[in-house]
Amino acid sequence: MVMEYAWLIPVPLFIVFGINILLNKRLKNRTSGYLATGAVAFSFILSTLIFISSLLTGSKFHGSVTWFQLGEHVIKAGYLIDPVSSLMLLVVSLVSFLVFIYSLEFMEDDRSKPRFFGELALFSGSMTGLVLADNFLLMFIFWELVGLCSYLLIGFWMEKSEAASGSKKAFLITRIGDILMLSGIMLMFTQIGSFGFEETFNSFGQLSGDLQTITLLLLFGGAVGKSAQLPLQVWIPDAMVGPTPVSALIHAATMVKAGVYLLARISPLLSSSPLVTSIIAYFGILTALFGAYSALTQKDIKEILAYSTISHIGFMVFAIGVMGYSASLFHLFNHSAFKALLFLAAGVVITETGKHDITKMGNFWKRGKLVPIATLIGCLSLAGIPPLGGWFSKEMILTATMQGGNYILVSLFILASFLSPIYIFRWYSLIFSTNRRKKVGDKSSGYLMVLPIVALATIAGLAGLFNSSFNEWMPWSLHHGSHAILAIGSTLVVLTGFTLAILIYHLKLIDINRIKENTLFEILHKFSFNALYIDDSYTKLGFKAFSFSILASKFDDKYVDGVINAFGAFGRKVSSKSKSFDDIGIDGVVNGVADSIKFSSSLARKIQTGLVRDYSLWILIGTITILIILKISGG
Amino acid sequence: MNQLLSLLILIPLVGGVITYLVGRFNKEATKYSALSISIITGILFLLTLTKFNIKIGKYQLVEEYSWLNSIGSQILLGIDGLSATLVGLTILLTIVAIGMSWKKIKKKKKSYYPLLLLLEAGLIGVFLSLDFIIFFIFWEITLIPMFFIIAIWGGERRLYASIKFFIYTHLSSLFLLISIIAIYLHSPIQTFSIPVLTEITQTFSPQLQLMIFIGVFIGFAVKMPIVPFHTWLPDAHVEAPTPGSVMLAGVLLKMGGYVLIRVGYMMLPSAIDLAMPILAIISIVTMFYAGFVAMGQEDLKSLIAYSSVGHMGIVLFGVASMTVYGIAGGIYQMISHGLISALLFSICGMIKKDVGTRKISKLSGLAKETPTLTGILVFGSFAGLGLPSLSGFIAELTVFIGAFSTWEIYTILAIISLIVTASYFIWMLQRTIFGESQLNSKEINWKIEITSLIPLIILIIIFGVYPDLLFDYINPFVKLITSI
Amino acid sequence: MQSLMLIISFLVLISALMVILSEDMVHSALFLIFSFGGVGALFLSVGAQFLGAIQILIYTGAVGVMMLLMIYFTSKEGKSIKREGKYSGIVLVGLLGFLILYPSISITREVGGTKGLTQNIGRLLFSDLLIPFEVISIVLLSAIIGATYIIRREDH
Amino acid sequence: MIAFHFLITSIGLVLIGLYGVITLRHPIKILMSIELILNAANINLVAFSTENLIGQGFASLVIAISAAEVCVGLAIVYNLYRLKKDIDVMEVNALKW
Repeated sequence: MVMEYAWLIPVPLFIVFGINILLNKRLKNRTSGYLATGAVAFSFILSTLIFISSLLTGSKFHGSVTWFQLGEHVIKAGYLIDPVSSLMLLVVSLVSFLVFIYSLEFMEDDRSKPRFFGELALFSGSMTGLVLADNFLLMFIFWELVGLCSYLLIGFWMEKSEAASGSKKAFLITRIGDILMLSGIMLMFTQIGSFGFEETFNSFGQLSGDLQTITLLLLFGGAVGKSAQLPLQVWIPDAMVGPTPVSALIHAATMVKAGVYLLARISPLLSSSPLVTSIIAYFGILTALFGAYSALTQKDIKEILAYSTISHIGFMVFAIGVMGYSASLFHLFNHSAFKALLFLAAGVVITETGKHDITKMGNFWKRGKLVPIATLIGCLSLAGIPPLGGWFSKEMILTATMQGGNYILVSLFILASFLSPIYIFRWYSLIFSTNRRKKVGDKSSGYLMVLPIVALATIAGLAGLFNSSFNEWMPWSLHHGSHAILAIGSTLVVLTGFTLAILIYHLKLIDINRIKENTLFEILHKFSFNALYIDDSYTKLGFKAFSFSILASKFDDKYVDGVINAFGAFGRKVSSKSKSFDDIGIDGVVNGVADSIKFSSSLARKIQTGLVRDYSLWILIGTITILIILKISGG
Repeated sequence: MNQLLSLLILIPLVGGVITYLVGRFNKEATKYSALSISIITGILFLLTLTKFNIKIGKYQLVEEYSWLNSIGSQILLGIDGLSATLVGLTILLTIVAIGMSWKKIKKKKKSYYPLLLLLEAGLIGVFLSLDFIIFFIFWEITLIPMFFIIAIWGGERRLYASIKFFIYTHLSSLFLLISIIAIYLHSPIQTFSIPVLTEITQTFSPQLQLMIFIGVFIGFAVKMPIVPFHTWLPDAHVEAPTPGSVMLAGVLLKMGGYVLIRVGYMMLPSAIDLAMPILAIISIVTMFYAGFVAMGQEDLKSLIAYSSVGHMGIVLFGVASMTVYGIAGGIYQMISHGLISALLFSICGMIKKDVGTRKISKLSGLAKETPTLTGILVFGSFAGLGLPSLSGFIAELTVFIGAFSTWEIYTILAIISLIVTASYFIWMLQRTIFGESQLNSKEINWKIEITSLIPLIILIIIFGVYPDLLFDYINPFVKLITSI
Repeated sequence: MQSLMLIISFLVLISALMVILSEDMVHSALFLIFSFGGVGALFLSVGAQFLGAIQILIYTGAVGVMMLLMIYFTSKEGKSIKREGKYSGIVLVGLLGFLILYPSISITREVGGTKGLTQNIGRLLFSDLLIPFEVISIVLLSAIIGATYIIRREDH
Repeated sequence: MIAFHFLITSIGLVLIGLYGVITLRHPIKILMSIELILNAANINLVAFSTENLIGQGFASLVIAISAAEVCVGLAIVYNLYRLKKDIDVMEVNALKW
């Protein structure tokens, strides 16, 4: 059975990472790329086989070996294949494979190609490892490795200072989430005594209610960090300084999905705690709204997509929160396809124009129709226009929400999905629509960059066909309820947004500048453009932490060390006082004895003339003395 | 062949003399002599490990020679899980330190290498001796070579740093001595044997144990070091030569941890029981404080030195939790920190030689200048901040799991300190490796040095991926001492 | 006899003093020989015939001649070098003389009596004093060899 | 015969000899002074050997010793002269600490 060999998926990727890093300079630039692509192709084929066999048989597989022993407990390491993980494996390896092919051309002129492909391979390997892991500890290890890769790849162009600060921010912010998650894992371990998913699920019910809630919230904290939910979303826009394939692979299609994957993994636990799920739902929907709202006014071609990513992952988390697990995963699949597609397309645009600001772009429609049409499919899917994949997953989420019966959530969801088409068609129109004043770049991209985009467009376009079979295959069933009216209504809302965007940005029938003159809109615009100033306040906080650290180090130098030095100085003073006492008193006695001996010996030394004659003189004197003494004492 | 342990001490000791004699004829030959002697010690240690039964937590391969019978002291050597790991670390890091000195130490070679071997002998002696008198003798012996290594081969303020180091650590060991004497005086049997006294001290009243523990605490708190007894460490590290820093951070700090477990935990459990909350607070303060101070450092080396302080705080935290996990994790952390800090200090020394400065603000663009060193620096930093799959993570995980069952709030605080740790490492990386370079590096051939670092890198990864390699030694020991 | 001996004693002391005081080395050597001779006479006066004979033979003959010979070898001018601490020497020696003389002035013993014939002394030397005698012979032998060794020339 | 003048002679010789040893600077003269002291001893030995001949026998041994002594002493003096060309005992202070 092919599932037994699932552990092989990350292995070639790690090996390629090792080769690329160790043989860095000795490796030819091209060879490194082909090696990595070959490895990821292998993982892709294996993952596809596993996916197909899982889809056909619906079976699970769990293999494990003893890892290490901790006190009484034996910790095992293993891999778990079930529909959720096989779907994730497919998504990860598919997107990786396409992005690797794309990168072959995109990174052609870069001198550090071996490093790039090595780190990318490490990322893909860790991500597949994360998906395969059968316990929390192993998952956390890969979880952090994924974070490390994200750090390394955002900072890939090391001489840029934005790269430095962006990568730092990404790592530290996700680290906060990771720490929360680690706390959760450890809390769970101390109660249950195992890291394994299955053991945990079996005995989680024995914990007290409060402990359950705390543990689940801590785990959700990990997901918040990795999946860029409020309030830890600030790192994603800054992460866009990395190379575009990296943005496509890590910050849109795979890594940020890890949080959603984690939540889907612990879904058996979540369903027992309504408090936690509702918290998750509110976090998700607020993030979705925030992302969509912030995406409305951005200018950077990749930042819009970044905020859009935040927004859509918010949808997924929200879906988890309303227990629409399969809806969430279906949206995850769709989003991976269309968001990777959009990023790769943005990469093409950036290479060809050399610009990042979409207000200075235009006329892209003219350069070959393949990329614009593929991008259009991606945008339509993102916007949730029927009958594309995005529409289906959105409808599934809506159905799940309706089952929960919370109308606040429903209305918020509809509001968020109203904003999606507006920002994405603003993006599309400003780049692709005809505009005489703007120039198109003079470079053109080769087939290696176009092919992945077309492939992704195909997937995004056809994904919707599988929605019902997907629903059945997933372990959680989601009943299509009788909410047809609501479904039609929400679709109409989305279409309204779509029309509005077309009217404003493509046909330019509504003048956007006139709207901006309104004070209310101006304020809204400002807030949107600055993403509610969350990032700025964090930066200020960071500066405070830094100035605190400077203060602390000064404190250490001045006071802690100062106390010691003061003791030292005091000791010196005492010692100098006591030294004088010592010199005169104690030392005086000792020295006095020594000096007197020295003096007398210097006298005695004078006797030692070396002349036998003188010695005889002393013998004489001695004899005389003895005789005198005898005389006196003898009477 | 039951003299393995005494041979482990004697070979570096005699080897040091031989190396000195060799140095009188040929200065260049000293390093070869020192290297071969340290490798022979390593081989002997491996031989010892084959004789060592990992299933038993007790002292093994015990050697006994009569010595100061009049006061009940004798030469008693033994090895258990704790000392085996620490002796292994000592031997490995000595080899690394010799590798790091290979080209850098240019003056007075003929006295440098013997001092290094004397240091090794002293450290092995500390970890192997089971009698307080010889333990204390070895404990003090280690100060002497370290003092000279800092004072002769150190940086600009080496005299200040070496004297501060010496006075500080010497004073603290006096407190330890007072405690040892107190134990001796209160024991009904006239003996200095640690195994015998361990059983006797258990019966002491908690108040008495606490009094004794205060002396022991000062002894290890300075050595480890724990805030606020840490200020000697950055000075000593900044001024010490690279191999000196490697030995200082890698092994000398572990003596504190060793005493904490061997004397503090094993002999005075009721005292630790009483002092547990205070110890926890102290260690958490240490972690946070060291983290924030490290963030504010300008000098790369003192940043790493402060990170050592933070890492050793985790050891105290683990042991103070008094659980199997906490103590096992503490020991794991000692080994892991030994490897990581040795790596970081070595890299730091090489960077300083390469680009001529250690100031973080001047180091930007390092990646362009020295890609290999940068790679190792990044690796070391991530190992330092506890990246999973590297050894530091397993240690921290185990410590925190152990602590969770004792305290919950404290542990969460301690875990939060990991964010501080991560932030100062990452922020250091941001300022050093990224950006445009304004440096002009010399082309230095680092083959020997990097080769000597490879074992460290491999071990950090192996201990992170397959922890049983170490836990096999640690677990039986910890189980034994916690079952008392 | 008694008065003759007193005169001889007086002459011995005078010549001994002259040994010390005379500037000329040769003079002092001659005074020394004279003083030895006087002592020999004193020996004879108490009946120590053998000793009196070897006193004259060895001292006045051998030792005195050797001294003269050495004086001719060493000092070209034959003048002795100045003395040091004349007066403090006199004081010290006078003090010692007083201290010794004071108790011995009252001794009124008879001296002499036994005849120191050659055959008596010979018998004594080969019976009671045999071991000292043999030791002395070895000492003499080694002294001769030693002296020869000391004054040999390096270049030969 | 009364011992008085023997005593006077021997004491006188000892004192004169001692005086010579401590004040003179010429080695041969010092040797002469030593011979005087030895003679003084001999006078006493001979004069007071009344009961038996041991004293006289001893005196003969002393004479032999003094002959040996003079022999070695003069050899030393001659050597000294050859080495230093100056036979002032003040210069021969190799024994000085």
